[in-house]
Amino acid sequence: MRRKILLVVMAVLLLLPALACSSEPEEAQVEPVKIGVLLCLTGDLGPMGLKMMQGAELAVTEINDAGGVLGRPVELVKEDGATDPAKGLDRAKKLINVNGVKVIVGPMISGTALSAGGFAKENDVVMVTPSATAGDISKQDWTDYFFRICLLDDLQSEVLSQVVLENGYTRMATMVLNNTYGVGLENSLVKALKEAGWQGEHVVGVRYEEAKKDYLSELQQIKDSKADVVFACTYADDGIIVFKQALDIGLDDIAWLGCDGNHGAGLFKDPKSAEFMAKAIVAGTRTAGGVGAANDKFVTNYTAKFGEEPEVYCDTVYDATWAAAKAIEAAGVYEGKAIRDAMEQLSFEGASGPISFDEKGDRASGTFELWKVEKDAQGKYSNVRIGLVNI
Amino acid sequence: MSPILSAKNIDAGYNDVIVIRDISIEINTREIVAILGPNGSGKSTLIKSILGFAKLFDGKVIYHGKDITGITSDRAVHMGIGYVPQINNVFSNLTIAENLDMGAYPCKDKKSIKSRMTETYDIFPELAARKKALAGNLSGGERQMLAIARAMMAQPKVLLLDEPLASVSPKPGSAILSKLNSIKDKGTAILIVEQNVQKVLSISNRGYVLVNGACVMSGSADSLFDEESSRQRFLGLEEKVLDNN
Amino acid sequence: MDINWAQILLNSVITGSIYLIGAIGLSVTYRLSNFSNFAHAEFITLGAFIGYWVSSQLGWGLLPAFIIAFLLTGTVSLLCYRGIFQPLAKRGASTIHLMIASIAVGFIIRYSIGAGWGWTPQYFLNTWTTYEVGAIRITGLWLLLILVTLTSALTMHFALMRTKLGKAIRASSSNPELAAASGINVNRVILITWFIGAGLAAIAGIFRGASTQVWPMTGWDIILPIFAVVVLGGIGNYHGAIVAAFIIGLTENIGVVALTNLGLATEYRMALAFLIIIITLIVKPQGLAMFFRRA
Amino acid sequence: MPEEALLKIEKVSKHFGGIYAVNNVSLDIHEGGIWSMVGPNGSGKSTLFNTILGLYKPDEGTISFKGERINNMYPYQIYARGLVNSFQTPRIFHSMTILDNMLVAARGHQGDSMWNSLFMRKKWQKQEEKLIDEALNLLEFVELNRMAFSPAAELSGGQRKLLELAKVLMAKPTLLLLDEPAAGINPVLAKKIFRKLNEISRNGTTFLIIEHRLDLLFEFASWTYVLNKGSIIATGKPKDIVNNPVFYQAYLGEE
Amino acid sequence: MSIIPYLLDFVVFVGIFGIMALSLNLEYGFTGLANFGKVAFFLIGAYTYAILSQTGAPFYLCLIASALTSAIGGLLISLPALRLREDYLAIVTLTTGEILRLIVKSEDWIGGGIWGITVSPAIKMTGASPTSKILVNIGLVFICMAICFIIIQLLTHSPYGRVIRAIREDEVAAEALGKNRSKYKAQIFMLGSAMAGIAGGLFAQYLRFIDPYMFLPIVTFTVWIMVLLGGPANNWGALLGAALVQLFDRGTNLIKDYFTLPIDPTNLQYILFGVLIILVLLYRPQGLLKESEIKTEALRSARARGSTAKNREG
Repeated sequence: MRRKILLVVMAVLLLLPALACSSEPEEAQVEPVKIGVLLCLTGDLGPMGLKMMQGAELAVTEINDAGGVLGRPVELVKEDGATDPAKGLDRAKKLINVNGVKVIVGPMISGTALSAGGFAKENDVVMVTPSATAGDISKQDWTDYFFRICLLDDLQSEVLSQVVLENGYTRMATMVLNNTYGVGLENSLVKALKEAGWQGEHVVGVRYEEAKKDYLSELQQIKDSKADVVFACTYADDGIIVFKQALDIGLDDIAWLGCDGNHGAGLFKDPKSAEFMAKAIVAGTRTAGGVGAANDKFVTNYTAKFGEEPEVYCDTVYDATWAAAKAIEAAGVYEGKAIRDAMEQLSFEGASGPISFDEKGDRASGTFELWKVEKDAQGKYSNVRIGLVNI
Repeated sequence: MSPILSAKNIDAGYNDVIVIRDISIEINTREIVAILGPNGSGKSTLIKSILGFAKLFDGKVIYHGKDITGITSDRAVHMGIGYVPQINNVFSNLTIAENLDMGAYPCKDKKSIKSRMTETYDIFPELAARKKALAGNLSGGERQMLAIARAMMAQPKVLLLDEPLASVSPKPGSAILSKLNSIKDKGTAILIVEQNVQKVLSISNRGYVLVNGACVMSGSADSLFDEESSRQRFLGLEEKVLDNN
Repeated sequence: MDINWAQILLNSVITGSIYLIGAIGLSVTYRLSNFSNFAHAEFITLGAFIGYWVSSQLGWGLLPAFIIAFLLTGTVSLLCYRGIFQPLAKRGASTIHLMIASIAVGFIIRYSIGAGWGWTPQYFLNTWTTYEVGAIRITGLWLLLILVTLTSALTMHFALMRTKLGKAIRASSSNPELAAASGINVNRVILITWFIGAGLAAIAGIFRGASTQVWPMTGWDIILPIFAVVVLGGIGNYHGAIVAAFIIGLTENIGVVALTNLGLATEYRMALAFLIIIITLIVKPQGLAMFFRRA
Repeated sequence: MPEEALLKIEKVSKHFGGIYAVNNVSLDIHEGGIWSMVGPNGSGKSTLFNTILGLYKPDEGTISFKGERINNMYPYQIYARGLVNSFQTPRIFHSMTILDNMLVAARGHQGDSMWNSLFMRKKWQKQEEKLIDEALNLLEFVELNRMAFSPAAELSGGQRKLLELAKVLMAKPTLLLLDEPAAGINPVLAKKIFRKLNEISRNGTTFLIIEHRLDLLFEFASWTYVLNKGSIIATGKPKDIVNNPVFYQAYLGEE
Repeated sequence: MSIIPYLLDFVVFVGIFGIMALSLNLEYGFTGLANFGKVAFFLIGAYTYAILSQTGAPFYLCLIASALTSAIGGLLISLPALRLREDYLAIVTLTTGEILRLIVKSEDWIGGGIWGITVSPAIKMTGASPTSKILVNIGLVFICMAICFIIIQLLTHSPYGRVIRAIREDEVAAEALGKNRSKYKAQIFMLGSAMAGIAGGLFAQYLRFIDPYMFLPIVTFTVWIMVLLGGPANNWGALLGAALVQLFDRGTNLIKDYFTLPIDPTNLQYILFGVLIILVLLYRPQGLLKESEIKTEALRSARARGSTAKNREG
């Protein structure tokens, strides 16, 4: 008897989803315009994706407060790419085939962009990524439906290489995440330095695993290499560990360079990480929002809404969502081709600076901000702008 | 006098296979009882079924007038039934002293454990000499003595032994038997399963003979193998075959 | 390049210490219950979260955090054993089925934590001073870790060697049938080892969490190196595990030096631990147990 | 000209951690008839069997079968040469049917190779039909034919013993080692089994049997080796052995 | 918008994972080999396919190469590992999979490392609709699956299948009956790995992009759950399990669009997944479908004769 009940329970568990599909949702008075959001909410980069999702939510609230698009409210359809390009592709398919979205904010990681980009184009769906920075994407044949809010590695590393050259560092170490983001920036930085005729030496390059989270010996290697500058390409959560262990190991007496991944209040959650950053980081780069009202508004609203300051890529995902809404509005219809055409013509002032796209769908121009970490009188840490660079 | 431990009409075996059928035995205090029989006759199964290591299909086990059928082995030890298995009968990664300590597990009183330990070392001086030695490094005879000593630490009323002489050479074998005799004299009843009939009967009061899962003979140790015919029966020879001789 | 070997050695001790505290429980329960419990990773995670909750969210400090995490995680592991693994074993589940079940239990705990605390990493609020001793730099947390490891290793050693319960644990893992025939309630011994093992895993989780971060994958991140410790030390062998933990710690940290000098990704430091697992199981499945027969 | 022994064991020893289970044993088994081996528990009979079968490697000495050294061969290679054994406690394949249990044991089944199983199905189907007939005949003899298609797990202890015996007969061995075939089954059937073995032995199979039931040995066995403490202490015709005091001593223990 | 491509996509994945489940069923269900490194062979197959397809080789060659390299990988691992206890084998294969993943992740020259590798589709159909492209893929995947299914079905319903089942039940007894267990196990491991390799190749060609993040141990666990749920030693069960797990995976993801769930859907999905596995192990350890009996023509006719004989008697 018990076994039978159990079988029934199992059957229900399995079939529930199927039933759910057949039951149509209640008809809303005005059908909302759906925008898909494909970020990694679980897996190695899940924590970052969760923060970014808030950026998208903020944008949608603002869009709807301003009357929505095409006279209809905007609804986000959120999917979790799970830091796995196969899963990401599956979720993209679900967004496109089941939910019928025509524009997707995302994907978050370059891998998913490469696995899902082609599928999106086949179905006339526009993708606006806030954070997939890999250069390879520009070489694909589906970039006409793929737009990037984030700036490419090459541009950022050019700024970084200028910092290295200006300060006359000669022994550079790198401490980067072993993924497309970290290794991409590392490679292009080394390349940019070489092209600029740098005489120094790349003394040690550490590529670490996100999941390991214990980098004492890696950092010790950097210390023993007698480097005079370390380029750290991290995200927020692994960055905290790198910086706090760097402090533990006594690496705060040499110069460190940061990047957009470790900009933001998230890094100050751990007091030691904050202390280290204030002491050691001579300069970090990020796409410069901050110049103007759009960024101020974004930071204020974000902090008010979620009780914490925005972290890396929260601004780009916010801009991506706005870009999607603006493109739909400009296209006048909720239809992939039209949205793409509108997207190509798009130009507006976003939280991360002026936004427009080149023929590859990459961001046409960028202003980079150079930042530092400072501790104010109350003992509170914050990022401070020390310069702007136009590329 | 009622027996201290008795098994009545036992059917037992493993999984779904019955090995012994309808066997009844009893043991009194100050008595050594031998269970004899050839290989595979079900001797070990009999004592294992009393302790719950083998499956009991039918029958009753009475201890001190109480029905303890289906008891688990750790409970049995607490009640005063000691057991020495045939193989793997010591904790090989524990020292001799620790083995004895484990033997006294049911006892909570430290002082009494100590006094039992001294007592045991008195009976087994060869163990006292090597208290810190790992049991796994002992020879066959020493191991068997340790196994018996360990079981005695719980001060059992009844001691069940499974082939204590099986892997022991003759000399230590005799030593073991004489120790069993002195244990009996101190008031512990002993049930001993053994193939070495002559030796074990020399110290036993009574014996049972099992063949093919059934009890074929029982009686006092002196008379059990008096006749040639019973010797033959023990070996599975039927009379008529002998007649042909 | 001058390599600061003293620091590398210290780092190895730190890495090894966390592995050791995490591995003891896994090793003993593997031997006693006869399957490798993958849900042990989640006991580590759970401990880290409870520790974080007590010390940083409630602000009660570290000592209560250790105690509460130990007790609560131990209780959860008891419930898992009594509610799932023991019934499965009674129904005659194979080792493989038990392993799969432990992975399933791991899913349930991990994602329940994810639902409860969220997937955003959390950080302990405690700060630690750094001391500089010659070429070595050491923080208060590491000192505490080494202290706790030493104390618990010694306590466990004396408990296993001297106390009745400890001897009963060793006796049960070497010969359960004879242990039962000596009056030891083997079942209770197993329950106690599950409790203590998971409690120690919780302590390891707190240290891991305090030195890095706390998130639902905290345990899974280090479970495979911990498996390496268990396997190399010899399953169920306590003294073997101690030596193995530091061998694995050394391998990983010296591995980092070698890998960076060879120009390879330091990701391979994990592969080194995995290689040790494979080689041990293939060449000498009893691991270091052959040198430590008493435990 | 002296006839060469079918199985020749020369000075074989096998010890486990200092204890000699088999100590310097030499014996010859010649073709034909039922040979037997007796001895008390722990006398080394089973160890000797396992050593012959390649499950243990002997520490010293050589074993040859049909003039070929076999003491460094794997069990399956020894089996392929026609030297087959049955286990004392039946090792049957529980979830398979009784008939499948029988067919596994067949020697030289073409379908045992992956290639033939996949692509040469014609080749072995015929053979399998023949084997099934043989198997059913053997099962009929041990009175299990009506259960041929039931899972082996359903058998009782005695029936398992019978299946174990029928299984090894399936291999049509040259020399068959049997470890207590009569233990645990009723005396009438035991006798019947020995009669059948006798019959089979006339068709060219030689048997080496460990057995305690002397009545059966008297009737059927042609030669007996008595083992005690790892060594052979007496040999001879069963009826002569029984009157040897050494034999009683071994069984009933030293005085 | 149309849900049909999504359903067809589901069918493709059932096919790919069906092959994985079939191969694990061959290894674990029939032979008792606890391979916890299925993902390693999936990975080898996928990378072989991807790298070879970049040279412009036709897809069938790539698939055959995937099968071959995986089989060789299987052989290399099986040589030392197959004499291990089943749980040790599980740990060894699990860690092997992780090592392989770390290698393809860290070595750019193998398959692009972290950058992944793009794969051209097997059959170029420029201008065809997405649906028809998926249909072609379904054809391809199901032909492969059918071949694997037939091979395993033939093998397991033959004297060979009898031997491997005997090895699963009691390998010492099987060896005493003249079966070279190492040879049989190695063969099965190679064949199973080859099939996993084919599944990997199909996966790569269907996704058209692979990178190391797709080959985490969770893939292995998923395949195990398919086999345990469907019923070990039953090939239909393996396919049923593959379909049910895929349905569960997508279904729980779809639910959230229609119901407000008390907890986050990904978390809920895994919690339910865990509960489901434990319920299956507790109450239906033999899986949904029972182990299939060996059927050969000779056995069938013997059985028919047997039953007529019985009828005559009765």
